[in-house]
Amino acid sequence: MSIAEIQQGTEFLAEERESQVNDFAFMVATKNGSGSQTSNSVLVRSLFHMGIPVNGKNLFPSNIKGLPTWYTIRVSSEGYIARRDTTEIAIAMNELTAAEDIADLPEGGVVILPQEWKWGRTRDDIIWYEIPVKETIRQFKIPSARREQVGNMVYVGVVAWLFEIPLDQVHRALSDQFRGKAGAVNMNFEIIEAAWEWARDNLVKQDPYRFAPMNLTEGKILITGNEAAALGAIFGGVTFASWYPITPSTSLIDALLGYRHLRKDPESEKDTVAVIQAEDEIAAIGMVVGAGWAGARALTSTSGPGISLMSEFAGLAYIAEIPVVIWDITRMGPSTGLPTRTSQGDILFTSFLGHGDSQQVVLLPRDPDECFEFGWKSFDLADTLQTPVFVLSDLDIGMNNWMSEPFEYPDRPINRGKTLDKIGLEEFFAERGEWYRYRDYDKDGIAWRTLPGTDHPRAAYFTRGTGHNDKGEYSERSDDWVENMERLRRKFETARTLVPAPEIETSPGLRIGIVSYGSNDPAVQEARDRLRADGIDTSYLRIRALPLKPEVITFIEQHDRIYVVENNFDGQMTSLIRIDMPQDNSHVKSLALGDGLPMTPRFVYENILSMEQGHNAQERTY
Amino acid sequence: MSIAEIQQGTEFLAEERESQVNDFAFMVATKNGSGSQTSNSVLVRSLFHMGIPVNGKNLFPSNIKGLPTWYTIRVSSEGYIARRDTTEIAIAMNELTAAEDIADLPEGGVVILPQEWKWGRTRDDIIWYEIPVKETIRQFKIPSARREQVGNMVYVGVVAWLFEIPLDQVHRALSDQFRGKAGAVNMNFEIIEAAWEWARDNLVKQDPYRFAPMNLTEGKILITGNEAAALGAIFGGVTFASWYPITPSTSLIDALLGYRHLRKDPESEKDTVAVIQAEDEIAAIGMVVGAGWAGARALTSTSGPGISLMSEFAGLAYIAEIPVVIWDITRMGPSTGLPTRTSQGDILFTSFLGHGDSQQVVLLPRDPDECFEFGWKSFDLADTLQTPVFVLSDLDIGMNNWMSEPFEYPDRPINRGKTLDKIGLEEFFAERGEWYRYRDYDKDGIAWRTLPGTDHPRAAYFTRGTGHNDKGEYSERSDDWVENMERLRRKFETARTLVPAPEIETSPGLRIGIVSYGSNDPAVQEARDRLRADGIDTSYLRIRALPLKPEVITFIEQHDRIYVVENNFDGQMTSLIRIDMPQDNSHVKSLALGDGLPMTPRFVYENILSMEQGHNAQERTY
Amino acid sequence: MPRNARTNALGLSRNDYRGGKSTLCPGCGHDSISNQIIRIAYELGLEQHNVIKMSGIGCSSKTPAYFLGRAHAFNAIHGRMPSVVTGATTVNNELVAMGVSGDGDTGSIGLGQYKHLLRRNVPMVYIIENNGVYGLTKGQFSATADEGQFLRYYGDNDLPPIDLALEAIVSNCTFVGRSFSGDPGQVQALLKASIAHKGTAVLDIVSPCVTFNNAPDSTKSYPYGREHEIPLHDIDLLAPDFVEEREEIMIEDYEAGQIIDVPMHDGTVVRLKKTDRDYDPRQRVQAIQLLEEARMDNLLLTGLLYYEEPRMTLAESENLSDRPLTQLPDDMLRPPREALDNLMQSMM
Amino acid sequence: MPRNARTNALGLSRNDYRGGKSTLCPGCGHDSISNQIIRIAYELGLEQHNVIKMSGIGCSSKTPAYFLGRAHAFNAIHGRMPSVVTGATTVNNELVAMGVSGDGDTGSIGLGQYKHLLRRNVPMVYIIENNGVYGLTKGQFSATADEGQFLRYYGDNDLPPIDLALEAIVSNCTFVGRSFSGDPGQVQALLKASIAHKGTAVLDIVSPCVTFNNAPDSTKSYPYGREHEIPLHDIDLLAPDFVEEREEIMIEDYEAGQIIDVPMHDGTVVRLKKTDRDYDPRQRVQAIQLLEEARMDNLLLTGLLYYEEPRMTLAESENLSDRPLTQLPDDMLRPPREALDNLMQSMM
Ligand SMILES: Cc1ncc(C[n+]2csc(CCOP(=O)(O)OP(=O)(O)O)c2C)c(N)n1
Ligand SMILES: Cc1ncc(C[n+]2csc(CCOP(=O)(O)OP(=O)(O)O)c2C)c(N)n1
Ligand code: SF4
Ligand code: SF4
Ligand SMILES: [Mg+2]
Ligand SMILES: [Mg+2]
Repeated sequence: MSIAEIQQGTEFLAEERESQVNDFAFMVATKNGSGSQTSNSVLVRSLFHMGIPVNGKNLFPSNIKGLPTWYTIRVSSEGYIARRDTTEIAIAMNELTAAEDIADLPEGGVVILPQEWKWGRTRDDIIWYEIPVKETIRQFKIPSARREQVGNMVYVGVVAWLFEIPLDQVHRALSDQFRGKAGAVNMNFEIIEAAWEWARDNLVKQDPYRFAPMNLTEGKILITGNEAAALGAIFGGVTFASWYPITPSTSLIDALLGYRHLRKDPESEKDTVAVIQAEDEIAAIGMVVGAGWAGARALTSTSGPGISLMSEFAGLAYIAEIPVVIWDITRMGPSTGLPTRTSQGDILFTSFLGHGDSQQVVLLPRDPDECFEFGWKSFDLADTLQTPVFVLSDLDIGMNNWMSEPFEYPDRPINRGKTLDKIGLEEFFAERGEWYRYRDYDKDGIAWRTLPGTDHPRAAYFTRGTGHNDKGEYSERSDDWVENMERLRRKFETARTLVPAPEIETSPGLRIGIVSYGSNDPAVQEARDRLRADGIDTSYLRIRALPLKPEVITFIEQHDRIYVVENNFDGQMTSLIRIDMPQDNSHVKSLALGDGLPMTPRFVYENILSMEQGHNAQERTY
Repeated sequence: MSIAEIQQGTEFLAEERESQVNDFAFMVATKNGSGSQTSNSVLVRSLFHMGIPVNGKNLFPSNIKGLPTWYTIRVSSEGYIARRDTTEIAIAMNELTAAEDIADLPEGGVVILPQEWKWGRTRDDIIWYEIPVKETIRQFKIPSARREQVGNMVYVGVVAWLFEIPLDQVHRALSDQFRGKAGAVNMNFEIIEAAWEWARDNLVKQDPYRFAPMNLTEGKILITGNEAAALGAIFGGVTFASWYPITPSTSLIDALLGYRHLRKDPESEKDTVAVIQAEDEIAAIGMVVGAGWAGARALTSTSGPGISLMSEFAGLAYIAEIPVVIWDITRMGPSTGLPTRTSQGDILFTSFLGHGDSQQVVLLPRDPDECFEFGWKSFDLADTLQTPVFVLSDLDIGMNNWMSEPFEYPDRPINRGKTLDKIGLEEFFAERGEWYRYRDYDKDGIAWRTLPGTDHPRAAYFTRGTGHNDKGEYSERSDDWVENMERLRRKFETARTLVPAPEIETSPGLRIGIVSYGSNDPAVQEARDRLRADGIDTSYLRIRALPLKPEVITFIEQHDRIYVVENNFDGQMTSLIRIDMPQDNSHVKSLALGDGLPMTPRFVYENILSMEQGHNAQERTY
Repeated sequence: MPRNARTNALGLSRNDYRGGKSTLCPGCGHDSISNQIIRIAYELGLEQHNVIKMSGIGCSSKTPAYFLGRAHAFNAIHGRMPSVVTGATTVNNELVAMGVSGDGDTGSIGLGQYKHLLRRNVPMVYIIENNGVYGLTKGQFSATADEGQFLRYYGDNDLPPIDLALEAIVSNCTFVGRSFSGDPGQVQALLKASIAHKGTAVLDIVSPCVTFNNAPDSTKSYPYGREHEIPLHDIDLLAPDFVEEREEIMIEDYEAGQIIDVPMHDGTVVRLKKTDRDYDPRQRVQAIQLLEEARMDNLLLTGLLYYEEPRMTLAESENLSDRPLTQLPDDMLRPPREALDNLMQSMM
Repeated sequence: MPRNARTNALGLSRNDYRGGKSTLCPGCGHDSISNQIIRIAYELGLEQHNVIKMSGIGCSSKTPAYFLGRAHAFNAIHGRMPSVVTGATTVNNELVAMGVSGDGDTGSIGLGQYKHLLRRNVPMVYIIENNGVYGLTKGQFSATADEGQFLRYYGDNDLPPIDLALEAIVSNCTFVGRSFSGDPGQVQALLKASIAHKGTAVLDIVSPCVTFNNAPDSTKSYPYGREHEIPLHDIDLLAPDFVEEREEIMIEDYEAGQIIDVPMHDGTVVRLKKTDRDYDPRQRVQAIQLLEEARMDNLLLTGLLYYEEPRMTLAESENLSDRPLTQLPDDMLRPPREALDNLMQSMM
């Protein structure tokens, strides 16, 4: 596999290969735009329907057609869904990368490749299956436009025979995929069957790998984080979205458009969710700020370059106290970077987004389930706090299909925060004899707002990014400025109490703690199991939001050694922790990956293992 | 004075009033756009020419005409030039703020105000001088357009008589101010003389304050930081500047235009410094990036909102390794904030500017002298490091006149860093048999670059913000990405060795340290003297650049208690220090002001004093 | 409504339409425009609680603080007011949006947003207070500054000015007016007409900066404007009951030298009376030609430069519910539990 | 130069003008344009070391990697190529700048920079590879998409398209061409002429996206282009020695139905031969009218749409030294010690 890794070797894989049934990974190397996505999805769905815990991760290039692309599928009878960086099986369908793809296989691995390449067997420690891709499809009358895509069904059929996926599961997956369009389903299935039959008649099974039905996916769903986020927004009452296309965030908006039908105006059948494609990200957030100010639940979705462009408006929304929700489906930066690779590299920049003294509220979902949850909760939080709420997902969560529990319906009614309508305002006046936009009546830093259009002669106020007093009047007075900043700090402390708490797993006496967040969760969980097997028991704290809750600091203090696992280069969360932690934290080690690929259990496991061994070797003189 | 302070009381002032000759402060309250700037400059220049250490600070509104503005002038026989937040004398020329201006005076203070207001003496613990402003100018035939400005000369004359500024000094200052234009000089001087004579004939000196000639300004100059920065750039070989107007950075570009004549092409008399007004800050930095890439020494100058807008390009320049210099004359944010108030509030945001893993190089000048120095050094540094260099000055340095040593001519030749011209490239090939743009030949993280136009068939390379290998070829490989990021980290560590070292004043055994940077320096220095007088001896470290040098951490470790003095709300430098300091730093206290006004000695002194007293009270159980 | 009435139809006095005290330079053209807004709002009996005042940054952009004190306002960031209005008006289609911008705010930093707002036909009155200069930052050239103009620090302006009215026409804006703040009557007439227009109505109003750009040779100065303004027509606004009922809004044929009646969607009619030249603002190419002529000959042609039957507003082309989205009840904001359950089921 | 010569005047083969292998979709219009650039660069004997290839982000913006491999290149950020070129060409006036952008890059995010670049007359060839769609992000509408066009996820496009050639003319660009990547001959002729032009030369080239926008009813598709392209004239480029010496460059009067010779500053002459219609590209209003007609009737009119005697380039209007600023010797970069001393003295 030519997406070279920074970690060396494949020993980890050999060690961990406990079982050859439902416990291995395979990789499909194809060309981008060749339609292999469909084949791979069919494989994943078939396995999912067989009840086998599965994940599929798409490693695609920033290109529309022709560049190499890889898809890794991992099955795990133990339910592990993290990425594995080495796979036992390579389905090498891209001649340009085949040499590397084959070279990367571990001893005893399996390669499936087209006969017609006449590749020759360049390694004798692996198992070779040459399959007739061209010949198989030649038997069928396929429109030339479809031929390339359909060709990818050949390996589906071969895989089904070799590793024992029942054809009826494949058929069901095909139907899902093509939403029941019989023509497409049949055409593809015919090829799959033909390939399956060819394999049965011509191949001799030599490898030990196979799939066997289980019941571990029952009641679960398979969904991408971006779809989940869109759905969360739909159930959170989104009424306005503006965006500018950018990978990997675009599919969030696509999904929002796709789910808009759930929110039609029952009378007119018209839409109640406006989705506007802006001319760039400055305009996108500008529209969202205007909409949020006017009283909409407004979101935008973007990725790194868009976050940079949104800086100025983010600062305005912060100081003018406008509720908006900003999704950053993080990809690899700086700059255009690797547009189709994942990262957690925007967290430090985003948490201080905008010049001047600003601190932003950030949510950190770990998977589609939390994308759904934060999808609706972010609006309540933004309205409650009257501030931008950033949700930092990433390409891995956003664009890959994840196995997930079905989403839970929101457990509380919509919360619009301290918003006064006409009647509310009248009552407010009756009670307090006054209402000023930025006065801290409740001492929590959050003031009461009105919306444009409120039919009350004293409802209006002036919104601005310049200095103002608590009446909303323009002011350049130092005391007004400082008073306002102090209230915003109070509000930020209120935010600290309101954002989702970290998830903590610990037991008394544990001395080693892992801190992580977001999509690293499966890798960390799996690594902990492996470490436990090696006699290293760990606590685990998963951060779910910024500002950091006091629990995080306490957790760090309570452990002798802390490993902060994150997927960026600089160890940005470690920096954020340090800012909040003047006390000694030299026992905090940053395990930062930042190679553009989803976190792996091996990275976590090996690094912690070796550091812990080093530690033991030093006889606790650390 | 209605620029209310967050610090309370005026006791500090009373305490510190050691002498009433050349040791006090006065304040002129006028309306913006009324021409009082000229009068105030004349006063400052007169005092400067008298040899008395003086500073003048302009506290002006974001408005063109009419809103209140204050100008404070402080003289100090000990050479202190920090802002004092209370003044003994108020020249109250703005009826709208007079009540507050008068109320803010300390007991025994002095107020000078127009007779014609018929204000009445609302306090009996201060000294009142009512002066005939309107009547005095009525004697002269003054074009109506000039009347308002010239009216402000009346208080100059009165001040000259009351506090003993020789009229010839005033005349000289007027000539400086009007660049010798006799008409203007005479017209204004006549008024001043008339006011002086009126004062002599009608006022009875009741207050103890006066100026007396000294020789403490000999050989010094009076200049703003923005002029100094422009001059530094001129001597640093700037060839391209692009900018978008924004207070308080505009005057840097104005000065650059003013000094362009020093750099005419001797043959054609044409300009060698291009100065382009861009359509916004994105375009400004974009042009600078293009120019820097092509081989120019290119700068842009902006303030907070511009920094936000520059985020995306800053990230590109960082990863594409383009030398550019970006001045941020910081004003108060977030957002539009207080456009005419000073701040050090962009430092945290700027040091991570751009999404993804980026870390920027930042210089922190303390005064015009360092603005000049960094004005030229920043180009050498940017060329050497092939990266953006940010210079964070502020409104206080940039727009106020500071007393300064004359600037020193650069002590080393221009350094273009690792730039290969045709011959250089040939030699490089001869020596190493290859040249690749991003290969780390010297293991310092800095690679060799060529410029467009280099007449060599292999000079060209491809510049991009996307992933690339060390040959500059497009690459999405994880190993290439990580290798490049590792090199950039190496480069950042090289930067750490190259940026200006902190200035440290310490002696063995000192247990209390002050850390600060930029324009706070005079306030810190004065506070240290006062603390010393109270028996509290302090060390002092002034940070001059980011990344932080190891000395900073060592200094902090070596002291029992550290006070980080800075002029923002969040204590941003404290955060940056913590990021670099996993070891215990709970002895670091943030003294952050952030009220829009220049740092005062009192803020530093009183806070440290009370904390130290608290500390002593706790008998070192801190 | 008679001008000297004490109160308007809403029972409000003209004072009720004022804002805070202006902090602009005495004589600034912008203040005059604010006054015309106060006047027409009073005369039309605008309901202020439905008005939103939007602006960017600049002296011009400060003015919303000085009129209609009972209306919500948003003084946003430099050059990006268009996007903010787009968001606000899309989620609440009952709001009357009045945007105020400057030539720097719209023509320099904001040009992209301006053009895209026009393309989207966001319903609003977009007032450009055009003084050819950056007032608030003290007198730099803006993108509408005259070619060849000289300013002390910045030397000669060698770049051609951007014509923001021409840009509007090219961007398919359906209502484009130009005026001069020294011609309050025309400003009022255009303001009233623009409020009646459905979609973006652009008013590019020369509004002299007395502090930085009022030299007589500047085309943005009072002296120049007073001498060179050529109104293309007299403008009257006729109330809805004045005209016969019509099923469909249609543009009458133009009879040379006579009167043009342009019916608005709310029933009012804009009546243009010929002055010196025959000009029908309903011809795109002719409008462009006129502006080209104005450019070549340095004329300040004012009036309704271009008008077209309005196309769909953004909210219409997005097929949005007619109710303001900001006022939907909770049960329209959150689909029922079954909707989620069904979806989940389908994904298993 | 005959097409089948093995090497050009510089002794280089056509191969020497290639770049890396394209990674675009087979059949993408952009690849065809890259090929024409390779061809004309070879034919003109361009010195690659003086060429800079500039782009933003998009499929189109990737193409500089696929031609002229010996030229420096800068693939910048999305929509902001104009500012980067402005900086680079201003500090080194010997560079020949070739910019490649997309309709999204220029018309959406980049519209403001595009217009301001044109206003400044930055010397460069500005190629827009216009496919009406965002290719690289997989098929969203761009600002030049047809009104009424339908895309699966995004529904109908109800917004009017931006005409980037019209925008150029309105922004005082002095050389505006339009072409179709399916018409390589014309693309080559326009490319050659645009390189000879002093100042910004815009080429808006319809360049079909075969993956996302090649349906026959799309005006940006191959089928549509092939059927509807109407070249306004045949274009020839005449070498300098072909024409008589002239002291001053001047535009000949147009003789209807004949030939128009447009002399360029480097001595070449662009010869336009009438095809069907009489069209003189040297009349601004006529050019605008033509585009208005094209818009109404959905015509793909190609050729040199507008030409004007070039005005000053940015560097000229800034009165910059004729030497490239990047090549000044150190003693021109730093004034002598006395200069500083004198200044200091004057400030004491
Ligand atoms: C991003 C940003 N850049 C620059 C500024 C500084 N600035 C404030 S107003 C202004 C120009 C205003 O000119 P114009 O829009 O013509 O308004 P006028 O003052 O002339 O009415 C500028 C450049 C800013 N506020 N924000
Ligand atoms: C700031 C920013 N926003 C969004 C993107 C994502 N993006 C990359 S290319 C592109 C559009 C390209 O369209 P176009 O310019 O028409 O080029 P084409 O691919 O059609 O040739 C977008 C939106 C980006 N790279 N940067
Ligand atoms: S500076 Fe000019 S634009 Fe600004 S308020 Fe004064 S006159 Fe008006
Ligand atoms: S997606 Fe379209 S524009 Fe991009 S390479 Fe493919 S055909 Fe060309
Ligand atoms: Mg202006
Ligand atoms: Mg395109």
